[in-house]
Amino acid sequence: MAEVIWGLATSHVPSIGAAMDRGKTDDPAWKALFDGYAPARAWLAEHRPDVAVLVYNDHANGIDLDFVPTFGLGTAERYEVADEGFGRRPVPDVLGHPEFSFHLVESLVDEGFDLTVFQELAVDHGFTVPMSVWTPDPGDAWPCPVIPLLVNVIQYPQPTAARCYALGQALGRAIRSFPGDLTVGVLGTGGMSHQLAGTRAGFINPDFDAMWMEAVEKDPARLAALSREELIRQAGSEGIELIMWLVMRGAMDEQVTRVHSDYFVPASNTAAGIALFDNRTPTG
Amino acid sequence: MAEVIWGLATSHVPSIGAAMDRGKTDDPAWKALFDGYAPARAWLAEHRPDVAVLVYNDHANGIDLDFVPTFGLGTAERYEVADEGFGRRPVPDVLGHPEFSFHLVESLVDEGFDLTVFQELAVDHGFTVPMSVWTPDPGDAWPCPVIPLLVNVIQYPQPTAARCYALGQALGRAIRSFPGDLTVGVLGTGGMSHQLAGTRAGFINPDFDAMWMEAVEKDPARLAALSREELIRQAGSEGIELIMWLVMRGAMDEQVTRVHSDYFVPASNTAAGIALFDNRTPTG
Amino acid sequence: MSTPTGAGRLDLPGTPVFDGDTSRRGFRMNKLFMSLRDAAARERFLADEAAYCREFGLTAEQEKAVLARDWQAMIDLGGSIFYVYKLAMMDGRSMQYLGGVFTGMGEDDFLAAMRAGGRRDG
Amino acid sequence: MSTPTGAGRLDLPGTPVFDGDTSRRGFRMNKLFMSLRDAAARERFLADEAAYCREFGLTAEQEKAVLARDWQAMIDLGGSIFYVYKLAMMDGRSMQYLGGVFTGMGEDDFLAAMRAGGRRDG
Ligand SMILES: [Fe+3]
Ligand SMILES: [Fe+3]
Repeated sequence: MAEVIWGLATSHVPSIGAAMDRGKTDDPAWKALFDGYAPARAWLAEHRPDVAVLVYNDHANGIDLDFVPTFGLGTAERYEVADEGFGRRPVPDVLGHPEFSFHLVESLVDEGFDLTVFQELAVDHGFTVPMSVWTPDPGDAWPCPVIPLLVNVIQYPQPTAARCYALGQALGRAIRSFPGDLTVGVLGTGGMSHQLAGTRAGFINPDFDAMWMEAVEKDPARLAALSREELIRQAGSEGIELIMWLVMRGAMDEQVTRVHSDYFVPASNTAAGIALFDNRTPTG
Repeated sequence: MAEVIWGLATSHVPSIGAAMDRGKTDDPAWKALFDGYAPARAWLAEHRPDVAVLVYNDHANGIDLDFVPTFGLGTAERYEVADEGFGRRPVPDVLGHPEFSFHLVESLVDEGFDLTVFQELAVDHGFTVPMSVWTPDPGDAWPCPVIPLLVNVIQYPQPTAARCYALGQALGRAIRSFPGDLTVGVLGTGGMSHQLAGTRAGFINPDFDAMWMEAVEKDPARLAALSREELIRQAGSEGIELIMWLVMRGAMDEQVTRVHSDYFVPASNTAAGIALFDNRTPTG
Repeated sequence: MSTPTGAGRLDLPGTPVFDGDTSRRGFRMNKLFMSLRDAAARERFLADEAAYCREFGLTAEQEKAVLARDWQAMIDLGGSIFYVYKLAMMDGRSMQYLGGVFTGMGEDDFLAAMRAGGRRDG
Repeated sequence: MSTPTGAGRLDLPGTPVFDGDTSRRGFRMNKLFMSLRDAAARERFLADEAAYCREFGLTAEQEKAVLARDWQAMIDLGGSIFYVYKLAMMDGRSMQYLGGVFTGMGEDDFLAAMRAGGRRDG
């Protein structure tokens, strides 16, 4: 069986990737954010999984509004890095793991999750920025194959927080039932509080973010009970992305060990958060 | 509230549409099939709904294998009839009902059905043949707006029969919760037993089809319990399409009144079936 | 529409919600914005913006908003911020610039507010 | 693959199951078949079938199967019957013709069997 060894929650703000690509990580506007990543990156470098699942949303780069899947899962051998308009990020393409993908698809569809299966998909900053948060200097290749799990957070109605948490729990069961010994990392991306348009643009809610950061570790069911409207009210219209953290959290055990977390405002117009959880049974 | 007034199950074999488009419905090979449609068509002509939902699958015309949605729902104002290679069928485009679609999407996503929402979709014979079975001479327009509900039946793993039946039940609740007085027809399409490829090509299972025809009226839960493997074994690799009848059936009341049904072999390589159910409470 | 659907039922002041109906209204305009990821498309757009808008089937109001860079109107007419932003990027505008427009604060004050920890409700 | 996935776990003799792995193997070939819905594409295909196959990135085996109209091989190499059928239609072949090929019965006997109520197992 395969085993989830860690879960990483992180914002996926494009400017975080841009700051790295342009060598600005030591600039005053950015240094504190990247310093806050360092302990997580160090731990992750010591705990490389065999495969990862990355939960994210696309931002009008890999897919369009012709069709909006609530949940999508990739089964490709390779995912190209999208050109979002001004050249692709200087990072490697993503290698997939079709066999593992097919297993996940079958398990999840059997459990009544109505996935859209992608055989071809270009991944945008929603995917590559978390990869860079995890692995700042990938060289020619990312540390392991990674499977994209797309969530619709752009077009209302998004899946409910409860549905995302349930998907995560089913994902955990699917991973554990894989007939092969693999270690697995799971990334949940997006958030934290932010709103890009409307007179409330620039809205940040540090109290809500602090509550979320605490509860995602200890009481995710509480977060899963939040309605769409409540999430948009409390976290901003784009802060609803936080539902993707619940997919990651659902795939982990009830008890997890927090390795590191940090919070930073602003990354572009967003409150950026990182939280890394160890899912291995503590040996005492 | 809106109300499901009838449910129609019918095969969607392309040659049925071709026989109509070419005026061959009186040919010896076809006459019995079309005679079998007559009572259903006469009843349907007397019971025109305000809107219909048509459950079908695409056959490499409206969508490709780049992405395969388990369930898709259209929200467009108009659905073009696809050109499947040799000119589009001489039938009208389909008008949609966006407001009703948005209501269905929101209700179904709230209930945990992970729809893919289509704003643009060309509909193929899987859709237009059932429209022609219902309405042989539409003139310039079909009898009412129709909303496409796509089901993946082509690429394994298809949704389970149980999931399709559950979707239908949720669809029924969604329809009934619409804030407006509308009468609704629901069409489930595909089947009956058939297999197109492999040494078992040409396989037809009249015993299974007869069981299905009876149970879809009186004991749909029995059909919902069938596994994918059992469905393919009993109904053939393409006969698994019958799961789409369960979406229609789920949207109706527990007790329905059979108006008419018929069974015919072969339409092309397929056992063709039709079953029409009245969902209005019998007035006694 | 006589019956409230989707986000029409949400009560979220100052917060546009990109729901199905909005997405339908903005569909062609958002397609135009997405096309601007391609350098050749940007050139064609800049050579004759009005013709490019007509090619994509924008409404007159949408065309006017795009030509005037009326960012608020683009949102009101069905633009998704993630799509609208592609036009802004082409113009060399940042998300902070757009925030300055949407809030009426102007870019500098908006940026200062973000650096001070972001804006609060009320 | 060392571990059975998807349809590998199904035991259905004589019944190809178009699962994810099959779909992956046949992806480019199925794309080619889908392209044949367009009259101009059919013309280009017929003018130089091998070149058209290479343009779509078919494997050598797939190209050989397409050129030879080896319908069984197309299915074995990842073709979906709904896609393969688009090539057959272009050639003026019916689903009964294909049934005759897949079963080894030939078209006439296959058609007769269908008219007699279809084939049974075993
Ligand atoms: Fe995002
Ligand atoms: Fe079909």
